[in-house]
Amino acid sequence: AGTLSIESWRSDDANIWSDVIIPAFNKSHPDTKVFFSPTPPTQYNSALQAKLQAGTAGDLITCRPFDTSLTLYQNGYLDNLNDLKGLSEFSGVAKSAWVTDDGQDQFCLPMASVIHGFIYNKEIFKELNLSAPKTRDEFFKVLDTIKSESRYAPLAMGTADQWETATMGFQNIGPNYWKGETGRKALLDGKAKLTDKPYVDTWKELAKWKPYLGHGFEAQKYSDSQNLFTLGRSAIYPAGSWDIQTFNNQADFEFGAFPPPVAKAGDACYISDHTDIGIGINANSKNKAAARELLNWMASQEFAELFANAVPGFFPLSNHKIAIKDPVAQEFISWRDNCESTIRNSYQILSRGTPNLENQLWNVSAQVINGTMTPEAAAQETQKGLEQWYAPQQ
Amino acid sequence: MTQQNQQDEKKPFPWHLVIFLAPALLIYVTFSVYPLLDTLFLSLFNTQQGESTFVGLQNFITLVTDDNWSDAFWNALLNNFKFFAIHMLLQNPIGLLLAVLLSSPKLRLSGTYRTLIFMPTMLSVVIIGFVWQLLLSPIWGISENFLYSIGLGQYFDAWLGKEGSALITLSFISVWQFVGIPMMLIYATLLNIPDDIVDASVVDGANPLQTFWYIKLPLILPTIAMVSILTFVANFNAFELIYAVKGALAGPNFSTDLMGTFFYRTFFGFQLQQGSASMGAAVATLMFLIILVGVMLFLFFVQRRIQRFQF
Amino acid sequence: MKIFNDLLSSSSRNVSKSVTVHAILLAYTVIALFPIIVVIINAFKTRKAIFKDPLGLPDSSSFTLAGFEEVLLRSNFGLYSWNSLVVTLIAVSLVLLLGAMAAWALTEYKFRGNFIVTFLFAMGIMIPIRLGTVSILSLMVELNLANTLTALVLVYIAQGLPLAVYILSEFVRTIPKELTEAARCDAVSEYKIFFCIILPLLKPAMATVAVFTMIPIWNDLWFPLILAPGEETRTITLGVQQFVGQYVTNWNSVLSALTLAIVPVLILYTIFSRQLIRGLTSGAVK
Amino acid sequence: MASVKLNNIKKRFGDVDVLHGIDLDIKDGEFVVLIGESGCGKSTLLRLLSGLEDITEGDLYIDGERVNGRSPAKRGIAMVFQSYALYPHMNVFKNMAFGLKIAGKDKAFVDNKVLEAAKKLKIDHLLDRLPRELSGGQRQRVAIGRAIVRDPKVFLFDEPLSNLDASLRVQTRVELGKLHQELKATVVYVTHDQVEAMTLGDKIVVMNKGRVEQVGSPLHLYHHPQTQFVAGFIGSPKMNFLSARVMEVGSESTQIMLESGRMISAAVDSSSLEKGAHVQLGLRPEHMSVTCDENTLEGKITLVEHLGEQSYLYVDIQQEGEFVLKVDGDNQYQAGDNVTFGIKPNSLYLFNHQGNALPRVNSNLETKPLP
Amino acid sequence: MASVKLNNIKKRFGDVDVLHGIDLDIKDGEFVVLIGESGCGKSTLLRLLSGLEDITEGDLYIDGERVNGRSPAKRGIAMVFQSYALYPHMNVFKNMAFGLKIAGKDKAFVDNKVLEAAKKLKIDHLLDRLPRELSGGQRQRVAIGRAIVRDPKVFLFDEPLSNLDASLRVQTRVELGKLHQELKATVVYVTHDQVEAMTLGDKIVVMNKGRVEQVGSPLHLYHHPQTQFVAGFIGSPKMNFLSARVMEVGSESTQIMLESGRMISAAVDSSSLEKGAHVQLGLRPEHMSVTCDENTLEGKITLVEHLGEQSYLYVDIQQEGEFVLKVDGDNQYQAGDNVTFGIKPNSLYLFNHQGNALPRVNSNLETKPLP
Ligand SMILES: Nc1ncnc2c1ncn2[C@@H]1O[C@H](COP(=O)(O)OP(=O)(O)OP(=O)(O)O)[C@@H](O)[C@H]1O
Ligand SMILES: Nc1ncnc2c1ncn2[C@@H]1O[C@H](COP(=O)(O)OP(=O)(O)OP(=O)(O)O)[C@@H](O)[C@H]1O
Ligand SMILES: [Mg+2]
Ligand SMILES: [Mg+2]
Repeated sequence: AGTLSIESWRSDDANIWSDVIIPAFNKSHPDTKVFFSPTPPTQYNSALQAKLQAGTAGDLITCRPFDTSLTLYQNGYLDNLNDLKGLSEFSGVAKSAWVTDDGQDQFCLPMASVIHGFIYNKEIFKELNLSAPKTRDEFFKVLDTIKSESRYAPLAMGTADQWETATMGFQNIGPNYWKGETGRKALLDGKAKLTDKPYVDTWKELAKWKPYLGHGFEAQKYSDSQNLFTLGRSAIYPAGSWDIQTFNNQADFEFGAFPPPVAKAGDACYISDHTDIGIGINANSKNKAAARELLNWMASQEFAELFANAVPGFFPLSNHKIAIKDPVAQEFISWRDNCESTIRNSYQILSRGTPNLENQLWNVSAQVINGTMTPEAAAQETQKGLEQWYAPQQ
Repeated sequence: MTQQNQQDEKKPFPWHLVIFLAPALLIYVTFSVYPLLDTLFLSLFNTQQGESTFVGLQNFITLVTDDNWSDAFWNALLNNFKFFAIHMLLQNPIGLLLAVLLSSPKLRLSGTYRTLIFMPTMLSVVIIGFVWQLLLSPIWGISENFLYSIGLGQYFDAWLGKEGSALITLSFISVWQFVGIPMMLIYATLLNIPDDIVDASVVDGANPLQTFWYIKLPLILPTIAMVSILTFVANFNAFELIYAVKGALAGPNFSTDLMGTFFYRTFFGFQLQQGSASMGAAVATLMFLIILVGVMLFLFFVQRRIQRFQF
Repeated sequence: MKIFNDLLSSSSRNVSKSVTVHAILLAYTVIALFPIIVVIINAFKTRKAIFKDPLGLPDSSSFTLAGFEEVLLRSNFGLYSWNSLVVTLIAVSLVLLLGAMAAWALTEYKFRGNFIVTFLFAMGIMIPIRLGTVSILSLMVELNLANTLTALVLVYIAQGLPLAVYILSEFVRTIPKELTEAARCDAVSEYKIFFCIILPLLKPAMATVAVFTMIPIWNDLWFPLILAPGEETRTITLGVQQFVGQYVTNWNSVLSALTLAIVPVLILYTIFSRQLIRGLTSGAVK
Repeated sequence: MASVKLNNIKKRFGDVDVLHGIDLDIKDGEFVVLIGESGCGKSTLLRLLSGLEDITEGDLYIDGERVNGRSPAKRGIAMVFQSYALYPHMNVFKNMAFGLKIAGKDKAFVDNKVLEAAKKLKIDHLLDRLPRELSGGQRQRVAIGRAIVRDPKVFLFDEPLSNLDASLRVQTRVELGKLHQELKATVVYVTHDQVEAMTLGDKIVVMNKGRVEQVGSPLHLYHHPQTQFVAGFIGSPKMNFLSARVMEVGSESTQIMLESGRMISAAVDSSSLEKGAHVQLGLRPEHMSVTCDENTLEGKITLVEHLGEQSYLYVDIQQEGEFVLKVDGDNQYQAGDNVTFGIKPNSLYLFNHQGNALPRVNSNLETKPLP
Repeated sequence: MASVKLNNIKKRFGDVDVLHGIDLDIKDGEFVVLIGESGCGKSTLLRLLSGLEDITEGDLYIDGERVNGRSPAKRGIAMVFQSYALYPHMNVFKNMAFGLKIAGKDKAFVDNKVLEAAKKLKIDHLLDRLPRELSGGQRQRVAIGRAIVRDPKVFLFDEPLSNLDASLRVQTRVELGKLHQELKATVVYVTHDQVEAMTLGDKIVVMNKGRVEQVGSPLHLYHHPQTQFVAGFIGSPKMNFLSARVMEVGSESTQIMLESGRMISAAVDSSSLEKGAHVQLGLRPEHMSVTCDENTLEGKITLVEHLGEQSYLYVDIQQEGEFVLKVDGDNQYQAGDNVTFGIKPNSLYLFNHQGNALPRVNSNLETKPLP
């Protein structure tokens, strides 16, 4: 009973919530009114922070993974969810993004993950007689072909927004270099350094992308990249699975996806399957009972299926078996079967101090692609930053 | 007090003063002065996990000495000075030129020009930022094609994306947007110069250029000074345009970071970086001090020497 | 022949001079308007056409109102505009009224604390109120005003007052003292002096203040986001920003939204613009 | 209408004494003109009367009541300002009606009052105009009208004509004079134009540096100035002054020697002086004549101003300085001519070195000091 | 110094004809005063002379050279503005030196020139002051100084004294007159104050609605106004006008009948009129006398203005209207008294219904029409 409002950065999903998800919830819980009130992603953190401090935030808080939400929990803005029934539907890995460092307290319910890879324009590939590359060599050969034999920009990515280079570049192809979770854990434990070969190599590959990017990529923003691709002017798009939805709406050609290429055919592959969205309860909510009911429902099979199909590209984290209808989304999720999943290596713990590793990664990755910084320098700078405050690395 | 004065009728308490002043003062103090003081006060504390401890000037020391902070701080400050310098060199002279042209006697359509040129000033940065990104976008190619059409195509570049040119380009955009303000203010002053004085200089044999240089310019100097100080304050508070175009990280490689964006990142955090109210407050306090010192220096060294003229 | 010479010498000089003046002004006007025009013409074109020929006018094949439909359908543009209008108009009116009252009190009456209050307002011109956001927000929550337009109005009044008081004070000084003295001799109360005599005379000054106050309020993104982000209280700038964020790849919708957002400002501006120059030329902001 | 009494009124602005103790009696219905140089405190005194400025010391009575601390509104005065101070956003009618409306009078009464005053001032056809649509003279009349409608006890005028051009000033001055006769109002009128003072005032108060120099009827001041200051102030063109020494003291006649050594006899009682005392000789331009052969002076004409019916001769007298002479308009003088003129002994004034006038003997005009 | 010749000069602003063809000859060194009502085109004519405004039609010659299209700087003129138009940011020295500096004169020359002019105008102690630190009269002199230093061929003055107060105006007027005698400059001087015009001008040009009404020496205009407009304009107080009809036409004497039926005889040649024609009778206040018993009129005094040595009587004459009379200062008239006064036939003016003056017979004054 009562009303609930949900804070979220997913403004794109507003229609889906109001048209699909909330009506479905209301079928079983007719007297709870739910409002989905999103804030644009870039302003979400600061606006939420301010609203929590002032006590005006909604009852349910969409959780960014790891430290952002952990701080909220530590500052007492989020409720402890340890006794929430629905949590049992999720694996430890899925929950790991929203527990305290000691693993004791859970403060958000996992909602969805996103997977990185490459989306390509099937028509262009057909026109140039290309097929999806499996190895890095093939990948660059494909890029070369496109560059030399057509007017299309081989890769649709820009460095203006910076985060694309870190997220769709570094975190996309990196796991194949640092062997997914193994490398990520080693970094956390202080056993590996960012100046180690896998990381430098990742940046080296990024540096090689430069010639294949579109004209003036330095000023190209995320939306420009999307437009370049959907307007058919670019062949390959380093993607996050969430882009599928946009492309479905806007591209009038068929597109497919391939995972980050490996060094040699047959090598073990790793994908970034990042726990991206969780949802928690505002500690100051006046309607916690209803909020918990909603969370429990969000742990259900029904929700998982609704969500996964309404928002293709966001993959449910619960243990339910669900069928995904969108072919490209299906392609993405199918990689989970062959490759090892990992999450972005800067998200857990490592972006807790000053300087902030994630911000640094954005900055240096963009610079590496721009050619204003060497891969080695990028490695050194980030490693130095980490060493300043992170004890295991000192 | 003489005896006579005691017989005087008592002056009633000036209630009207209270009624005139109180509403404005109440709202202003409550919603501006108090929050600002509250925030500046925060800069003397260290807030961690909801608990704050008094640390004196430690935050400021960190800000200007600790490499992690000071690099960003000095970078932002330096950028801000560049930003300001470009405005002074471009916005105000262009404003001056336009104002002078607009005020030429018997100019037809001057009202129309004035209104149209002031238009960009009215628009929000959401619009401005978006439009200019489109125009300068290499993908859309408007600027590029334009440059090619006048034979300068080879000079085109992704200006907004290059470390060397991003700040300058943003400054230009800002100049484009705000040139209307100095133009209007100077124009108004020019209109206030009596025709007689200009006529007198014509009779004295001055040509239009000399009339401008010897007569009009000295007379609008106070306005130019005021415009400069407004520019200074506005530039050191600037935030929105950078934020709208380049985001809070003010890329590439912080080349467009200004005090405003630096404050924003520090105070509210960004992406995975946690906001720090106390460090943010320290940045805010420094911004305030810089502006204050700037204004004081200006008042002391410049304003004192410039006289306003009554006509 | 002589007359002809005279005509040439004086008039042709004037003509060539005025041609130059017009040429420069026209050129700058084009620079000022070009981006806006690009937005507007492309708002009426299909997404493909926008890319193919960004500077072309919409023709029968490329003309579309889809963008506008999308905007009006997918977002509550009417409501947003209404909210913006309400907030801006109320805030600006109150800034004008309260600012004029304060300016009048500060310039007309001698009293202890006059300097301090004047100084306090002057400081407000230099410090962006945004630095105090968090305190403002908690204050609004305590007053139960969070997510209301009232909160915005209050903050905007606080934000606009310093400049208004400054400009209006300068104007009040230009009003001849005799006017108020004549009224005092006429047994007019201080309130009536202000409302019946001073306020009407401040009109041109108010137009100036109105424009300078209105621009930042109408265009503000920040406080709507923090203080009143709810759907019901969303302002048009925030609405457009979110719309742009959400439909960032759908350029003709975005451009339509931008176009729609430009219109109200222009209307407001034209209302004040005639008074603006009168205001500027008759007082303070010189 | 009312009488006004000032009792040792002083005014200090901060550290500056502006008025040093003014005593003045103004009778009911009297037209009193305050005259004096710029900055002598005329306006300040008027503002003290009106209550716009606080009295530092002394007592002010209007109609016998002490009004020192009273607000302007309650003193029953009306003031007309030099700049007219018309409310620029109100039309003539509203300007005139404003005070009455504020006082809560009913509409019929207000309309009636305003119309009556407007008719009296011949501005009833202008009632709909805004002040900026009026000429200077019309504005002036509106300002007076605004004062009249309130039936004040005392009218205060601060240089009401000084913003008008020459011919309008003359015309309005005449109208003001008639209006006063009609209204029989008590008026205090500030000006620094001596013609206005002479023509309008029942009584003229000559002020000098915050003090009253002399009070009297216009003609009395003209004929019997008590000080050199007053003598120089009243009369146009200005009285000529020459330095001289007393050669022969007498109570009926005095012999004086000018700087050039010329001897002049004056019908002045110099018994208070000693022989050899320095004095100033005062000579009005209109009291010298080129046909008179007593007390002659001669000099060279530097400039002739023809005003039609009369002319002014500016004469340079060797060793004495410049002299102005009023002569008939039908003269044939030209600049450069030499001229000799005589002075009648009984049209001479003498001032001692403190600037006080010596008593004139047998002055051909006896005027009442006060009306 | 130079002569100036205006040949059928016309000026049109847009659709509005402001000057309808002005012909004027100004001799070298002459002081010409333009006088006329507000808006009659005086300033416009001056601005045409200066070159600040383009001439629509006609020819302007300075020193025999046609200068129509020439810029102000090249005409060799200097102009003094009503508002003085001093450069507010320059001190007195710089104000005066500006024109010379612009002309590229060397420093010693400039210093010399400025100092010389400043001494002449007695402002050499003010050279460091800014205009706002000067009194009105001092500003006025600086403005003149600025004109002098440039040794212009022609000085143009546009109401240079109208911003000064009464006594300063008289004083400055005298100084200006002397300055002209000293410089022997050609001067064109605009004013609407007839006293200034009379006292300063060698030649007065009376303008009316964009046309020249009459040109002549001051006394000639005073005694022989060609039109009623000029007659009313020259002389102070203004000439009195009465409506009348011609009863007896004559070339030596004319009998007219006033509205009240009184008969008056005038020494005017009315042979151009017919019996019964409507005329206006003009009478100067100073030409009537209470002792004369010819042509008497009588009325009731409404106001007496005492100016000291003379007084004005404002007399209401039944059926004729108001009349002003100038009498000696030692009169005893009071408002309310009845007065009878007579008019000498040869001090009368008659104007026909077009406002043109009829020739006066035996006028007791012969003046040269032009100096
Ligand atoms: N508010 C004030 N504060 C300080 N001094 C003042 C003030 N008002 C007037 N004074 C001074 O008092 C003196 C008298 O001024 P007041 O205005 O009465 O002169 P005034 O006789 O009216 O002169 P004017 O003929 O120029 O109007 C002047 O010296 C003036 O500077
Ligand atoms: N620039 C102009 N445009 C249009 N009309 C003008 C202009 N300048 C003057 N006039 C008109 O020309 C006429 C004469 O103006 P001018 O200034 O010469 O009068 P004036 O005799 O100098 O009057 P005043 O005594 O008031 O100074 C007026 O009717 C005026 O309105
Ligand atoms: Mg005064
Ligand atoms: Mg004029």
